Amino acid sequence: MPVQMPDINLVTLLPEILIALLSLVLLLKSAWGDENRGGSISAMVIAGVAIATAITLRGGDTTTFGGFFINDAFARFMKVLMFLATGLVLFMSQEFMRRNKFDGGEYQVLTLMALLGGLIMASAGDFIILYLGLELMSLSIYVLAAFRRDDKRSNEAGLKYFVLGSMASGFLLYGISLIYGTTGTTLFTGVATALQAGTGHISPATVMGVILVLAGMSFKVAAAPFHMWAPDVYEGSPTSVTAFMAVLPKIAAFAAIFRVLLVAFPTLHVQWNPVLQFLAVASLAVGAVAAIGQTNIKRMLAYSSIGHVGFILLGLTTHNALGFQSVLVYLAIYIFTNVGAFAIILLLNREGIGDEIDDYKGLARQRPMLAILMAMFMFSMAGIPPLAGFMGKLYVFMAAIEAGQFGLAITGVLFSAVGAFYYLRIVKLIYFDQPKEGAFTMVMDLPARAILTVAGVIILYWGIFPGALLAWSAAGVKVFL
Amino acid sequence: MSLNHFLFLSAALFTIGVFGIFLNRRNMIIILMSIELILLSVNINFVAFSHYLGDVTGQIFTFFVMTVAAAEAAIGLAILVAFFRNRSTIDVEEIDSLKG
Amino acid sequence: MLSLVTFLPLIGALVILLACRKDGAARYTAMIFSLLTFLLSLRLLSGFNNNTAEFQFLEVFEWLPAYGIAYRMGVDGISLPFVLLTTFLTPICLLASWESIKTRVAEYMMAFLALESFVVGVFCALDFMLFYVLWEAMLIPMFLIIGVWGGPNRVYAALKFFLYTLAGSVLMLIAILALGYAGHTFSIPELMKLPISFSFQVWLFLGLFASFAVKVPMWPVHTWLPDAHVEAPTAGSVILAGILLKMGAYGFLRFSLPILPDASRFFIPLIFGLSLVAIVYTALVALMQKDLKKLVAYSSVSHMGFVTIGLFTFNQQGVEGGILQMINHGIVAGALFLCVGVIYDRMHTREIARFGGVAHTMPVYAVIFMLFTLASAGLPGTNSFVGEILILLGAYLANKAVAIIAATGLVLGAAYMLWMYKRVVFGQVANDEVRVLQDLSMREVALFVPLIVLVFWIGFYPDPFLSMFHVSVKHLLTQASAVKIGAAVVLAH
Amino acid sequence: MATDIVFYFFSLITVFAAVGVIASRNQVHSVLFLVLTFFNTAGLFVLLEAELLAALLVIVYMGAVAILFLFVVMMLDVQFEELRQGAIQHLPMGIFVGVMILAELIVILSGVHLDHHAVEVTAKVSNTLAIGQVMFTKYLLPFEIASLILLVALIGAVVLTLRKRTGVKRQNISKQLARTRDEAVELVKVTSGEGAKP
Amino acid sequence: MPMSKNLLIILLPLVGSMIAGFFGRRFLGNAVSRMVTIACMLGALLLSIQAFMAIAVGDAPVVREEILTWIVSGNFKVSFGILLDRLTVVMLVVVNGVSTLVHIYAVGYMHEDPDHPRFFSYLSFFTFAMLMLVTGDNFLQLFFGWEGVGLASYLLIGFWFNKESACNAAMKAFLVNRVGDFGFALGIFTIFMVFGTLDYAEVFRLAGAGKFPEMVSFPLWGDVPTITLICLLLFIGAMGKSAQLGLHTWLPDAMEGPTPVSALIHAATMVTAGVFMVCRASPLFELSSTALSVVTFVGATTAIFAATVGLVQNDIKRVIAYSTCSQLGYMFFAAGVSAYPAAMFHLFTHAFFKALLFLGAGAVIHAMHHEQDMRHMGGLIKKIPITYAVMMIGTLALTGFPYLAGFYSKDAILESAFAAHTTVGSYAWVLGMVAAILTTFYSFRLVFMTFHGAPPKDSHARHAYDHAHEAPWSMRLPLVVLAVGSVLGGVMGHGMVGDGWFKEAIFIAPGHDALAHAHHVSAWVKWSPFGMFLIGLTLAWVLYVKVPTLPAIMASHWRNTYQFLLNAWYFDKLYDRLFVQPARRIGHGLWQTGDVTIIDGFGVNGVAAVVERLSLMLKRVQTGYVYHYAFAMVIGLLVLITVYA
Repeated sequence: MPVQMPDINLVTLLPEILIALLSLVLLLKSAWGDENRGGSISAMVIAGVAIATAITLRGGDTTTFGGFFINDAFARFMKVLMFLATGLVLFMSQEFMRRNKFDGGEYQVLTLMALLGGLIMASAGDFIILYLGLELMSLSIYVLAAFRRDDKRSNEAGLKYFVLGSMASGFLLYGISLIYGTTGTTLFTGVATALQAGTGHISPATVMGVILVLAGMSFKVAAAPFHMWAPDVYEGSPTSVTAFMAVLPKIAAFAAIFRVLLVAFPTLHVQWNPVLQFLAVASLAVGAVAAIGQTNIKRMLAYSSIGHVGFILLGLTTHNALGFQSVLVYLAIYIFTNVGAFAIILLLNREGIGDEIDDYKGLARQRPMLAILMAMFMFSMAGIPPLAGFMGKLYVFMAAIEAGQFGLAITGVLFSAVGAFYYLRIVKLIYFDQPKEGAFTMVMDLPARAILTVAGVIILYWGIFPGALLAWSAAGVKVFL
Repeated sequence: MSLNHFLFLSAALFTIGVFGIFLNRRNMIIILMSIELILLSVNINFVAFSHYLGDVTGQIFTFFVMTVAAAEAAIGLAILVAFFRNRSTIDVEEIDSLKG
Repeated sequence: MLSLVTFLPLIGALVILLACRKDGAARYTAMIFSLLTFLLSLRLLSGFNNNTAEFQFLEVFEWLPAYGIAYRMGVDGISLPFVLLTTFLTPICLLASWESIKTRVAEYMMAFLALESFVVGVFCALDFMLFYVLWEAMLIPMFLIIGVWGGPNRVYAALKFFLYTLAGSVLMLIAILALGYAGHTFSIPELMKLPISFSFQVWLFLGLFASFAVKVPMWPVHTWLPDAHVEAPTAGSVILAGILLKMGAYGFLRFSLPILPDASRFFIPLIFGLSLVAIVYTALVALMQKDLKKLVAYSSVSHMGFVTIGLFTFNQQGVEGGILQMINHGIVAGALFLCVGVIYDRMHTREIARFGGVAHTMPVYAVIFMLFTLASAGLPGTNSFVGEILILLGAYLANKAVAIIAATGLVLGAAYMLWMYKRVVFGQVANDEVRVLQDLSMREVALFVPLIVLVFWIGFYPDPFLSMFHVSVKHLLTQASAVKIGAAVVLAH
Repeated sequence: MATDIVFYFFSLITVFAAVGVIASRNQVHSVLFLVLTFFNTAGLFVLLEAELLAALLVIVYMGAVAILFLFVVMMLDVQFEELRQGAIQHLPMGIFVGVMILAELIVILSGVHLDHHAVEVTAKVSNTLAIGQVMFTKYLLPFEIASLILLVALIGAVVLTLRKRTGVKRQNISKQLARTRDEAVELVKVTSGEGAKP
Repeated sequence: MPMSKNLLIILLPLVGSMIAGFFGRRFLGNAVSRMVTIACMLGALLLSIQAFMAIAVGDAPVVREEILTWIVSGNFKVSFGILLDRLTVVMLVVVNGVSTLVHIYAVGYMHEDPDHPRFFSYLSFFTFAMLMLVTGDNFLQLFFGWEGVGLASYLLIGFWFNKESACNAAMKAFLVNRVGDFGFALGIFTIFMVFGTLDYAEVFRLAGAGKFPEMVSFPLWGDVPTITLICLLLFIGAMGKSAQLGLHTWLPDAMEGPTPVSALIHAATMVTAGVFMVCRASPLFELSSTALSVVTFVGATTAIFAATVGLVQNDIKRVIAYSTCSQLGYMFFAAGVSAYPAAMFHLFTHAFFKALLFLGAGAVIHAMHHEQDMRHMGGLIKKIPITYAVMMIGTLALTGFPYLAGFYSKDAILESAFAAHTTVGSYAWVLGMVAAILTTFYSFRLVFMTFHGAPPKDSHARHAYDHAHEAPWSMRLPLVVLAVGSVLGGVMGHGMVGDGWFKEAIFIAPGHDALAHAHHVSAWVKWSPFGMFLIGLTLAWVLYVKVPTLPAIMASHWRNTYQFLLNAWYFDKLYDRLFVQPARRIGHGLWQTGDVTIIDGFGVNGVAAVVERLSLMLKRVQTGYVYHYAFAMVIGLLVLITVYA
């Protein structure tokens, strides 16, 4: 049997290669470099991410490694989101990293590795690639979560995330094995072909495989009932990591869910759609209700993100172009609101203001601009126009209506109304209450200003002029139609 | 000795692994080992399918799963060690400072 | 032109945000912008053609073309009065807050200007989605106004206000989306022509109703109003009673009646029933209030009951009366809240029992307060009389029993207003606090003068106001009495 | 028939050992049971003609992973006697759920038949060769990714556990090698009779 | 907007009112404010006399002017207009005349009160509203004036806002009137519904032509004859305004206001608006015998009811108030038997003598330093003889002493009732007769208790008595003028009851010829009222002059009856129990139970509480234990697999 080389087109992989090389360089630099090197490393990372973004944006639709690795508009959309998320989070957490001695280089390397894993997931055309990308991302983030190794809470967060994440990976793998067994291949397109060939009878094992895969992915996006790690891990992890894991794994996992469901299992739509609906409604409910009782803002944002995941899943269940598009739009907006909110948390963290929601009391009196921005992020998350969050929800609901899913739409809006309560509570604390003596005197540096300005402007701009985003997302989902 | 035999065996291992995670009330290391059991059950699945399908992909997959499992074990144990250094315990019931 | 009227206040807010954060400067900037807006809206009035029911001053820009959503603005005889009312009341509100708002003035002014922008936008919007966006956006500044500058229980009130309205609005959103999807457009004029099957109309109506009823507010979803009113600062109450409540009724006029005529007719008993309950129930409740603002708030619910009855009479008198009564209520209830605010500023209490004999120390105030009390009771010669008589006449023509029960509201309304007035203003000087009260300052008199002028103007010569919407109402009635079920659109799935 | 016996032999021991892993009172026993599980699984792999994987299982898993576990178990000084308490009261629920999982898996898995893929044995090549032929060609990309995963594991383990303790003497080879004469040797003028001063 | 002389009649009082009201306190001062309003009133009076001369005496054509478009909505068109026919001009003279006199009188009466501008402003405003009422050419303008005078009455009763009782009385007056207006408004709506217009001329033309549906449906009643419904609804309004039985309770309380107000509003003008309205709407009332019967019945019953209550009242003004109530009853039953001219005639004469009585009473009160209780009076004849004289004239005119004003008008009414030859007519006649006895009795009781007998004993009243003095000229002049009117009014106005004097202003259906027949009743019928007068006078004389101890003995003997009458048949208590208390209780209940407990408690806050509880539940589920989380995941997976695979 002659050895056959697959088609290898490294240009397709260019951003990934760049990130991998960058991380290796950084690793070497951190091993041999001198003690005080935080600034240059950050600059390198951000420059590298920027270049990778540029390359990604200019890429064309190609596949390589015999369909293992796909670079299409959808992947590019998701990748740009991931680059944005990583870049912004790294950029804004520089001060935090300096303060916590994270700037040795390993932190950035692990972040880049996680990013790389996410990128690979978005482009995966095969279950093996998908699994490896997922593990690359997850393992990096497990370490990041526990990165503050002298902090008990950080350790605990890492441990919990690791144990439950591994178990979820187990589910995923078991599912993949079943899919492989019943279809004879791990290639997405191959699976689809096999399922199409064997029309009529669908093996229950295949369906169970899909459900197990979905469960594993649900863990990564923290959809109920696979969400329970999220609040604990968000709370315990270093804030910069929390900000990172609130965005990156979600984008990557949704990208993967998209591909798996729409490329590999379009024929099983009837089987997996109810599962998605279940996950969506459960997430909406948990996200809206459980957040109310929280006193820690990171925890609250964890529940809030669970709620947002519910909305995104709702968009997916509609199974129409608008719905897919709404997922992309929602994710894009979600990144900026989350980054903005975490930027403020990180900023306040500088003067030792903890993560308790009550610590935000009276922010508006001392820092009106900061308060306006925080209120904007909160109202955006609550889905109040004219902020971007509303547009995200609007598209989800429009898709649901188009799909005739009035019940789901009404459930969604009711939970969004319930959920508005806890966002309002933060606005209330910021605006209605009196600040403590001498609070909020921290210094704003350039990254904080820049990030907040960008996030604020984007939230407002997309809320009023979402046209470009929509067009872009429409191009992104064209692959699946 | 048919495919289903292997599948049942893997199912049993999977169940035992899951069982070990949620029933274990004391020792974190056991939980890590349970995860290894789950991965092992998956491996059995892959290899069995690979054999009966006459397709090598399953074995390749197993190969990667093993790699990842090793990495996972390393990281898991590392986190555990870090945790132990701070808390002087690996008691599962004491890992509850984050909750609510 | 319309966009300018709509967004000029927002520009003002930005100017304050960026340039004039000092208290005094913020006050004057806000005032100048609101007055400019008012003048501009008068230009609107002078350019308005009374003789057509078409939308005028149309502005259409692409927004989200793929889904039939556009930036569409325009006014007809039904929306123009509300635009004017808003631009008219806002300067008065700002003037009313001139001295009573002492903390975070710039933010207050910004919130108010933003509120004005959104509200004017709501009345001008000819695109359902644009309407919804502005409708919701308005919650934010109002939430802050109540919550930051409100009374002791302001947090509860602000949250209640926000969530109550939001819960209603999101259901409306679903209805709007369904409607837009069915019509492939969100253009209101287009949707008015859309044939819709009856059952679909019913569902849409209920969805819209959820939002409008909360906003009006109709019984039994009115309980946010007393709390919001009591806790809001004076100007907040004025704008709340004067304008925000009108948005719900305006919604009925603009959407329910012309777009869903069959369902609207089908639901007449529901609207009438709830309105009647509101009129009688809240009037009785108002009778027993111990807090001045709460009393006026409950009276608002009762008066808005009249309005909703008027709108659903489906005859010219009722609908025109309803519209006019909304304007009237905006003026009178606004003025009453200002009256309450005047003595609240001086005594820092709104408890009726703490007052008494105010007439001795504040004669001018007593006269003005009396005037608005009587206007609220619907005395002939005041504006409310014209509105109420038209509504009741319309209701009588539509359904006698409804008119009769509603008319009891006149008796009860006079009862609680006069009793309140008696306890506050008449009688012996109640205590030393009352004894040292200062009568109205020139600024405060200036607040009331335009309102008084309008009270009598509409009371004696309402023709300019009525003729603004004669044709539009007539057009609306033809739309509302059309049968749309014929060529039904059925939703996909 | 013989293979059947071998299968049942290995699989029974595998299940027994797996139960031992989670049920054993002693952690060291748990690890040893884990080794036993791996070993028997390797046997099953041989039965499935996956010789390379069987070998890897023994070498990598037993040789590295299991020993790593053992190492950590030994390192972390945990009292054995206080383990395994309190699990009993939740056992029924746990068992119920476990049984449910198993039952469902078995019900669903028993429906798996590979009748559409006939088992064909083409040009019998060795298992190792077959894997070797694709590992670095078709599966080059996953292979590279796997290497990164291992790198992450490496970095992670180091980051989490490596401590630069202060006050502990440690060898710094580069420093040793970079030593120059000037810093290593101090020339002291010694006046006779007085000795070298410190 | 044509600025005619006629418009000036209405506007002058308004102008006076506004000048006094807006500028009086700050800029003009008391004296100028008084002067301005009085001057305006005089102007209005002169113009109205001119109009009266032209139309009522000079036979000029009816004047109709449209002033201002008021409300236009669809086919609903109403304007402010002026309609001057004979009915109106009579009212104009009465209103402006009495008003002018009261203005003048008030100069003296209110001397001690510092708040002149306000008072005169109110008085003038009242006059304006009343003029709007009488000159209107459509029902809505009538309603405008109708409520306007209600407002003025409210303001004037509550003029002394220091007094709790005054404020309450004012409120009561307004609210009870509102109840009447409620019916009135419905009546107007029905008119519009039936005729499509509110213009008098148009409505009456259509009604006369029979161009209206025979029956209309009405809630709870089903189909009702159209005109009957309209008339009854309108009449409810009249009952409120004219204090007829059932809606009369505000009038006695209204005596809390300054006495000139009582004279103007609660005797001469406002309370007669109901009568005026019935006469004005005669073309409608004539079409419904049912309505007429009701009017008669209510009028007659009120006449006797108020008279019985008047017997035992001790407050001098209350006696006159009940008397007014009773006399209004007379007017109504006159109208009810289609003797509208007689009703108008009585309205005319009543304005003189009742205003006189009130102003006289005011003079007494003024003399006695605001003492109103007759039990604390007596023997005043020596102190204030002129007042006594005019009061006597007024009393005689009221009681129907021959050839004084009341004699003519009351006789005309009673004769019409007799001549109606209907059951209700006879009922009215009998009750009217009895009421005549009672009227004489309580009127003379008032005179005797106040002026005759011994001076009061207790020190406070004695002190007042000692310092009692005649009123100043400003008060005396109106008294004298009114006294002259009370004497001559009957003779002068007798023409009104002549055949068709009111021309087209009043329509009397063929066959409804009670008034025509009244001129031909037998002599005993004509003279029996005088007999009643004698009986009443004798009784009063016996009880209050001859044997002054007797009333007390009778009161204690028939204790229940006495209390029943003293408390005005317990109407106030009944209403309090029936409406006021329940309304407050229900209001409180709805608020606390409905809003706070049910809607907010279960609904709004209830939902919030449930959500919060759920949230706490989820919080408890989130134990922090890894195995719990794992267990949740497994359960979730199990559910998914079980349900969906």
